[in-house]
Amino acid sequence: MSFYKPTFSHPLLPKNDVGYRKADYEGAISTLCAGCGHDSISGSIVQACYEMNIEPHRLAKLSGIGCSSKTPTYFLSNSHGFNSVHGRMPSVATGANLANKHLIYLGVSGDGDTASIGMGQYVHAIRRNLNMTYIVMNNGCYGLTKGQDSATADFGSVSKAGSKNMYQAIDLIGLALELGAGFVARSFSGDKTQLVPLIKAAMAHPGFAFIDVISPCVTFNNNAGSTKSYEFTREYITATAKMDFVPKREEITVDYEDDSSIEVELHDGSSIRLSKPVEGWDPHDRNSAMHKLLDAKSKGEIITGLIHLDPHTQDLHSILNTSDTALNQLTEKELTPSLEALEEINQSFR
Amino acid sequence: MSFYKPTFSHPLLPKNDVGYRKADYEGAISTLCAGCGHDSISGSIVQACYEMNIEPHRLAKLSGIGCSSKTPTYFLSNSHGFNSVHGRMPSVATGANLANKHLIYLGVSGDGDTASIGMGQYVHAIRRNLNMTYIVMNNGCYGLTKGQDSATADFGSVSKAGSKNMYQAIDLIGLALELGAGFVARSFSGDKTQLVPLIKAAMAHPGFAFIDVISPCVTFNNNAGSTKSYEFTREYITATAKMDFVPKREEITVDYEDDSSIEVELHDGSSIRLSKPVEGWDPHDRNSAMHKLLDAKSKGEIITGLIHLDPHTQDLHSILNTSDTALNQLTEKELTPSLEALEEINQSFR
Amino acid sequence: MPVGSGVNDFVVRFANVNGTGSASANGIFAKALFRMGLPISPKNIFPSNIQGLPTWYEVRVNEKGYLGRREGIDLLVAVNPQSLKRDIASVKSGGYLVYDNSKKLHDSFLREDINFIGIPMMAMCMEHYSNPRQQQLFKNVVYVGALAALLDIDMEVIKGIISDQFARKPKLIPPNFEALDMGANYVREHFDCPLDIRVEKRDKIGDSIMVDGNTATALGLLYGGASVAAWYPITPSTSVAKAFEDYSKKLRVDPDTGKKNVAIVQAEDELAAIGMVIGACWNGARAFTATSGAGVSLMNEFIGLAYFAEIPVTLINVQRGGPSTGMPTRTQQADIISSAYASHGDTKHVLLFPSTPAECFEFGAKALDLADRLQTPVILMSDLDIGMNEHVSPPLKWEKGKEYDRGKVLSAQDLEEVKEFGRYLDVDGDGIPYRTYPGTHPTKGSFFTRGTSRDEYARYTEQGDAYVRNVDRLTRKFETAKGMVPEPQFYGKKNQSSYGMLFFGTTTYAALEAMDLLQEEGIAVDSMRLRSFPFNEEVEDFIHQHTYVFIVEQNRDAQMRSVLIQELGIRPDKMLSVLNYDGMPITADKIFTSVRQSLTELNPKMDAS
Amino acid sequence: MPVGSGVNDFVVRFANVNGTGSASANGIFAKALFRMGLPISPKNIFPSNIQGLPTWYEVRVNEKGYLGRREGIDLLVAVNPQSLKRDIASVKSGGYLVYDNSKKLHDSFLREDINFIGIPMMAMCMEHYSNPRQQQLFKNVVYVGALAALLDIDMEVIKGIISDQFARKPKLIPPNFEALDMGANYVREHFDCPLDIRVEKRDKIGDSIMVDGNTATALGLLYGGASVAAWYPITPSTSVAKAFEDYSKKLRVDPDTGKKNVAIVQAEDELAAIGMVIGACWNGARAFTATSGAGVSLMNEFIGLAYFAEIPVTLINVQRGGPSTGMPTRTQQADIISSAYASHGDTKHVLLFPSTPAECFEFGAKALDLADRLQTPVILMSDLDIGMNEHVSPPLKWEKGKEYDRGKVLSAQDLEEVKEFGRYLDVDGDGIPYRTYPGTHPTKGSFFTRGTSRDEYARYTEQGDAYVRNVDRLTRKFETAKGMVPEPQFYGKKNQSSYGMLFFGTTTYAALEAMDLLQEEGIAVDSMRLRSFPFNEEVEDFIHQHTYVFIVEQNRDAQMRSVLIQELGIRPDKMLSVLNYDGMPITADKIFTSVRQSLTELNPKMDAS
Ligand SMILES: Cc1ncc(C[n+]2csc(CCOP(=O)(O)OP(=O)(O)O)c2C)c(N)n1
Ligand SMILES: Cc1ncc(C[n+]2csc(CCOP(=O)(O)OP(=O)(O)O)c2C)c(N)n1
Ligand code: SF4
Ligand code: SF4
Ligand SMILES: [Mg+2]
Ligand SMILES: [Mg+2]
Repeated sequence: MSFYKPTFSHPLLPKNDVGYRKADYEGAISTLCAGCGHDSISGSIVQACYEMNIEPHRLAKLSGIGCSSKTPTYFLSNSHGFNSVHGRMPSVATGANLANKHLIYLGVSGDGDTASIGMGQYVHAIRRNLNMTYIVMNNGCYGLTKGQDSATADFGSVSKAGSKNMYQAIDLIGLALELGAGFVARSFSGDKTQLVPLIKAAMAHPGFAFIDVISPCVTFNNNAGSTKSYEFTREYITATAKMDFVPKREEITVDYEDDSSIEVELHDGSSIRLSKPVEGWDPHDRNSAMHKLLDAKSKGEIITGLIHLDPHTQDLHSILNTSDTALNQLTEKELTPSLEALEEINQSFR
Repeated sequence: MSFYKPTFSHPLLPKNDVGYRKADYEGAISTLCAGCGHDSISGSIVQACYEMNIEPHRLAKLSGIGCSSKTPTYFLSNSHGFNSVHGRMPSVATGANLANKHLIYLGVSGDGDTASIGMGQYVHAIRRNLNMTYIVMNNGCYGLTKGQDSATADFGSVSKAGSKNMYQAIDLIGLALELGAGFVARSFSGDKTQLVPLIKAAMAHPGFAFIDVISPCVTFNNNAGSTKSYEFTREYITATAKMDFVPKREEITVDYEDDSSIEVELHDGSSIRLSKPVEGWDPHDRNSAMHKLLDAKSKGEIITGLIHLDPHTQDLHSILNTSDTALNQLTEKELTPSLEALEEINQSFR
Repeated sequence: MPVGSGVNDFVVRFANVNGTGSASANGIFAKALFRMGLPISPKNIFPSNIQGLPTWYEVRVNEKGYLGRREGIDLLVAVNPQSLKRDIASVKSGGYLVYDNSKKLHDSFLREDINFIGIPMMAMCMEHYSNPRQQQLFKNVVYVGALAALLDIDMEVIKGIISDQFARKPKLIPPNFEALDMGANYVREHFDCPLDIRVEKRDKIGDSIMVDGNTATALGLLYGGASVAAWYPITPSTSVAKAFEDYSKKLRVDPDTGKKNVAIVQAEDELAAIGMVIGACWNGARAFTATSGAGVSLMNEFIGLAYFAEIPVTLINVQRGGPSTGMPTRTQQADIISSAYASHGDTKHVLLFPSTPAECFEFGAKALDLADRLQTPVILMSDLDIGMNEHVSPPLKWEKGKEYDRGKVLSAQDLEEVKEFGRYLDVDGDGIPYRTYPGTHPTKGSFFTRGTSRDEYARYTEQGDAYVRNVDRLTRKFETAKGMVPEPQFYGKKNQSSYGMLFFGTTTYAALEAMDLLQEEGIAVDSMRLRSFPFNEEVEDFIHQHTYVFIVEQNRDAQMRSVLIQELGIRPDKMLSVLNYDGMPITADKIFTSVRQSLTELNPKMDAS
Repeated sequence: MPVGSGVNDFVVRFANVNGTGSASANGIFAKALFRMGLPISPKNIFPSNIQGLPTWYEVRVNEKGYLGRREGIDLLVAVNPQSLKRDIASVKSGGYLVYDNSKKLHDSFLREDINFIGIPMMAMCMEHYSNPRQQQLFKNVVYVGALAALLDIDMEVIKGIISDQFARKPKLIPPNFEALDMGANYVREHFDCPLDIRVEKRDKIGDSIMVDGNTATALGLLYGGASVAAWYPITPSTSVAKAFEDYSKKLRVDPDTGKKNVAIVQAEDELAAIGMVIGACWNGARAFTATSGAGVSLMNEFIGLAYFAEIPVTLINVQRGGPSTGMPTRTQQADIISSAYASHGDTKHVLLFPSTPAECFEFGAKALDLADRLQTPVILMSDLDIGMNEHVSPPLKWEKGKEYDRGKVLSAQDLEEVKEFGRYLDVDGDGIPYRTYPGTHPTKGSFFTRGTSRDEYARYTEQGDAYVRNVDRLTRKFETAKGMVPEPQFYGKKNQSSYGMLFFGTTTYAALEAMDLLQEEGIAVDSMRLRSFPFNEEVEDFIHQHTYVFIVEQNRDAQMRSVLIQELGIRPDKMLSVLNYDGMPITADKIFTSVRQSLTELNPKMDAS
């Protein structure tokens, strides 16, 4: 059952530039376990959309199947949502995006949904540079089916039942980089200050933006020995840089905390400011991102934050050179060729 | 139709150590196009098996669907073969391998079969470190369905019809490295001297061994502008090293061509000798392999030969700790628990 | 003014919150009645979520041995505020509500026509136990104790069960006992116990066991010799693989080497799972996969390959509410057409329909034999009700020295002796060809397996006549299957009436009870339980011997009826449907009323039989 | 002693090697007869490979307009040594063999009862053309020239076709003409031309066109307003997507911006393809995918989602020989059950059965309308025969000013006005709910789409009653569909006989011819061509009005018969099957004989009707 909150929100709460209150971005009451990392991520999504001044109906939220994939019910109840089938969110998002290039597409998936059954679609959504934000709520297990190891479970990670995972983990970030994704980031459900600006930047990025968010499963994978627990994550987490998202128009007044910080201008004029970047890392340079990832792994660190960003990629619509009008807005006038054309065609068959 | 060659082969032709002549490793007459790269690869497979002294019936050959996947009919007619369904060879090979750990498993696939519909199974076969040799006959197109671009077609490569491919290519080698495959190599159908020892080494490797073989489609993708044509490949090909496979027992008499050459001992005592390795590359070091791959790409080179080798990985059977006897050899004796056990079980349900 | 249905015949329902440990307490309650020699049927009615949502556990006690679900709750244990209002409304007039009165009930919740039994469960636990988790857990034990007193359950039996369960953690036994007594004592002090609905020891169980079908299926596969299992998690089939793995840890370890005589792989999805099974069976192992509707849909292409290339496959389909993701935690029998004819082109598959855990065990092993013998996919059609709920069942039986039927497989020796080997030659005229495993013989018996058309010697061909010979042989093989699959079961004397009732799987319990209800009304109906597809002759005969046949099934589109009509060429107008598809197991009442209904329509004078 | 069937009534077969450019020459031959006003039916019989294997092209000429395949080859053009022996054997006694005698025929190949027409094709070309590729290509043109003389084809017509074809490469025209004349002159010198089998100009074609069904389907989708196409290559459906793309390049480009009013994506597999279609249709575009059996099997899970979540989907299923990879280059109608009931759980899908290219065009657009109107998957059931072979057909027609039926979609305006919006409310009682596209209205009309059970307001629920209301509405919706799908077509006067014949799709040609053959034997049979599923009332009436109904279909298991019986509750014994499933299109003879056969069995006295 979905339980609906009274949408009434206190009139005195502030509205954003497009006239919505934060409550307008919330969803039904979550039915996830108390303390589930996924709920915090939902919170960050609400926060980001509110701050980004997104009109809820201009965003479409899609997901697969899993506890993570349930979350779209728990945020943005004024947006159309689509809880598709297990592992197939990317293809449904692709079709939706093709039909209307003018909406914002937010895809939510789980590590089982993406790294196992959904691997093929994940890889090919990246290859097509689909303009969407793709968030994996990564808990290293199959929550909804009661905690089996997923393909992102680290080698040696101990399950609640006490068994050691003997398979190598699939690193979705590493894959995204190898496949040439234009926006690649990792975060932690417990780190809103990092996650919110990442989500905003991802939505501003005009192409495939991937965020792998470590999101502990308190019920099945938060035990000692698990490498996806709150405790383990907090202990080994490290960031590429402190990141701020600076929307377009907003004047840059804040003065740099240190001269090493990097400013990345995005397509729509907004920008990302990265202060205190780890050295030897250049967000623009895919190879340096790969190296950072590799040596973080070798050090046993979980590197988070923006990993790689190429603001100038060509998304699927520009590859296909589709009309500026959304395809779902076209009518007989644009779509049905003339009767003359048909007569010519018939003639060519005689 | 499969056309069967007279298996009669001249009695004077030499036999290998296990008593087979080269002809015993051949298959039905190929029905592929004259000049198809795939046929040359079949030839290399025949040569490798003959030289490796493999008893044909101790090898199982599996494939998906495609011109490439047809080739198992054209080699090793004394081996059991399985032409499964499109993109699913890895799962069928996994099951076959689980049933009998004592056979050699040779999987053949195409770039469409593996990089598109088969992506998920390819990734997970690597993750499980399935003990098999996995050869992709990579022509950058869908040969059997008349030449559509595949996911390995390079950005900008021009099809026979004259259209430019606007999607980023998926590099199966890059993926294999990212996913931690223990044996990763690339070759060219036209380069038997390199391919034959690679196949031998791959079969000797006790884990997942991947060989991406560029194999031009003469009918649909051998035109000017194609980056998978014979001409283009020959022009931009470069090798990590000259490689020899030295079977176990065989004494090493050949003296090193140069002191830089590297000797890699394999699990079964056989070894690989790499002479004139490109500098800055260490086959044991995954990262150095990744770098080599990246800068070859940036230079527009097609790097071939052994790319990475870790002889000491744990294959699926050792992960699962299965019995030394092949599972398909077990009988009621080992498989059916006692009646006493059953009575205990019943009791536990009362 | 207590009502209820009296001694050893009532329904108790527990309304809990998912993830609060109530399951184990409720299980203890059920087990206790079982150990008192009473036939019971527990049903778990749970949400598709992990924690925090309403979940119900229902136990029907019935001395006569009716194990189907029954509507009407005699006593409800309400410990979930979320669903309290609905729960109270669900109690049958004159029934009882046991609830936690630590907080006072809102007046609007009160009902005149039922009896409220308030117990300060939380309060008691707060004062008795320090840590919150314990407080929550023992609250469940408290109400079990209370029920013991209210329903006159033998406290020693309950304590025995607890002692068994905590044998490894004896420290936990005393506090559990205390909780039990707290509950019992409280109700003894405040209400007159026992109630009019109560239990009395009987000996109605004999050597029966109480177990869920998935565990039994897993054990059948284990005893049947499955050595490779590939699966992907999905409710309600997950516990088949889980049980197979758990028991394998004990029963499939080589005592000398400590190595495993089994390989279990959690696949990346269902396509891979069945692909692995196909590969393993092609290579001579016995293998299975377990899934539910969505998984079977994904396996469609591979199922067609196994059918056409003739590779044994054992597929466990634990059906749930469809279509699509549907009602993942509810039960249906709605995958019959999609399983019987799975995959494109002309295909038909062998189906088995177990109705008790004992039969799940038997058919689990049988499926492996049939798959090997027929070299084709065999689908065991279980469902959520039998798969995940515990059922009273005859014990699991394995015939001493029983051998597997590995079917027509040629050894190296055989290959030396046979004049000629053709993988798809119909040597015996039964449509079943001979096969060889890879690696059998250095020079003889190798062949090429493919999903494309081929001749008798496994050579690819596009010749229409060769194709026709091959698929006609497959039809012949399916005919042969009719004589090998489990025959139907009949109840009572055969052919007493011109009306027949046909049912299968989990509708059996309710159907048998309905027969008696009809009998009481003077309506005689013969009954047959279908156990497999293709339908063997007895099924055909039964239908022909009756003027009208009622087909009881749990789907919207009367799928089994359709398959019967088209496969046996039955006149549709004699086939009457009794359907239930709301996700809950069908009740005898529902069958009874709908049968009587159609009978009155058929002959208004209501002269049945 | 020439025999053959005389003027404007014969079958010519070309035996070529795949990949040698014979296709275009053979096409010219067929086109020439067509332009001479003669009804013809060309069939391509090709291998599942790209180059080097035997491939055949068969053209039946029939002045009466019978366009089905006919057994018996009157003249065979043999240019493939590989298959020569079999080809010679296939010629009907008294028929002709045109062959390349550059090399002498082996005596063992000779036959007394047919006429050998040897032409030194290769020799001629060697001496006339320098480069090998040309030598090979023009060899094909040489035999076309020879046929022109032998069959009395108007050489001007042929040259006209060539001139049209090489309009853009005029240099190629003269050498082609030379080749033609070489062939013609040679046979004129060495044999007396024309033969007894020959053609005469007629006016039997009117404004008909000659085109393959896949091209027509693609054009129907283009005119019908499909703006998103997602597909994965598979024979025989690939040319649907290919044609859609080719025509889009001309007809879907914005003249001002040069941008495309269409998005076409080659997906990574069929699951992704239909997923994209579902996403696009959910978001308000008209989208389709085209595939064949294996693809439909892979789409099973998604098809169930679209059915249950009520999302329009247009799916083109170009059927080929199954099961599994089966006979990828042969034709069948064997996906009827697997398409009608695709996916697990209770599901039913709308099917359309076109029988001419004109109807492929009409139904291509119709499918998009029905999908939007019914908010469910609509499957256009084409097959390899109609899809990939050229057929003489009425021209493609589009009604001026025709508007799309976008179904029940609420605009922002509507949302302002409606009292209440519930995605799954049955407002109109026809079972079809209203929907909104994402982005329509800032505060109204948003809803959540899912494959799980839900209430009328698209809220997730596990309540059995809500589930039942929902799936019963889906049943109602399917009832509504009966009134919307294309009605059957009848031929000749209705109800002349107690025998009816029912057929659909590509069996139509042969069926109509068979009707005449039966008529000639004094056997009157009424006929109906089925055009859609669910079956509308006329279908039901037709069956009820006849004592026996013959169902002609191209599959082993009489799938359409099964669906008719179970959906309409027909007595199976009155439904007689005429089956053909060897991968070749059925012939009138086959239907004729099997009908007469069963009639004699039915009433030995053979008093038909
Ligand atoms: C085709 C199919 N197979 C299996 C399932 C069962 N299933 C539901 S959720 C899930 C995995 C969820 O794991 P993940 O994506 O990591 O989400 P989480 O619950 O961990 O957030 C599975 C296997 C399904 N719904 N559909
Ligand atoms: C499920 C399914 N979809 C599509 C096809 C059609 N098909 C046959 S081969 C092929 C692609 C072959 O490409 P590749 O694997 O690169 O092999 P190649 O022919 O290029 O060697 C496709 C799409 C199929 N057989 N099965
Ligand atoms: S099971 Fe795990 S992932 Fe699912 S809701 Fe509970 S905590 Fe979250
Ligand atoms: S089409 Fe291409 S890949 Fe296929 S056989 Fe011919 S050359 Fe080889
Ligand atoms: Mg997870
Ligand atoms: Mg290819």
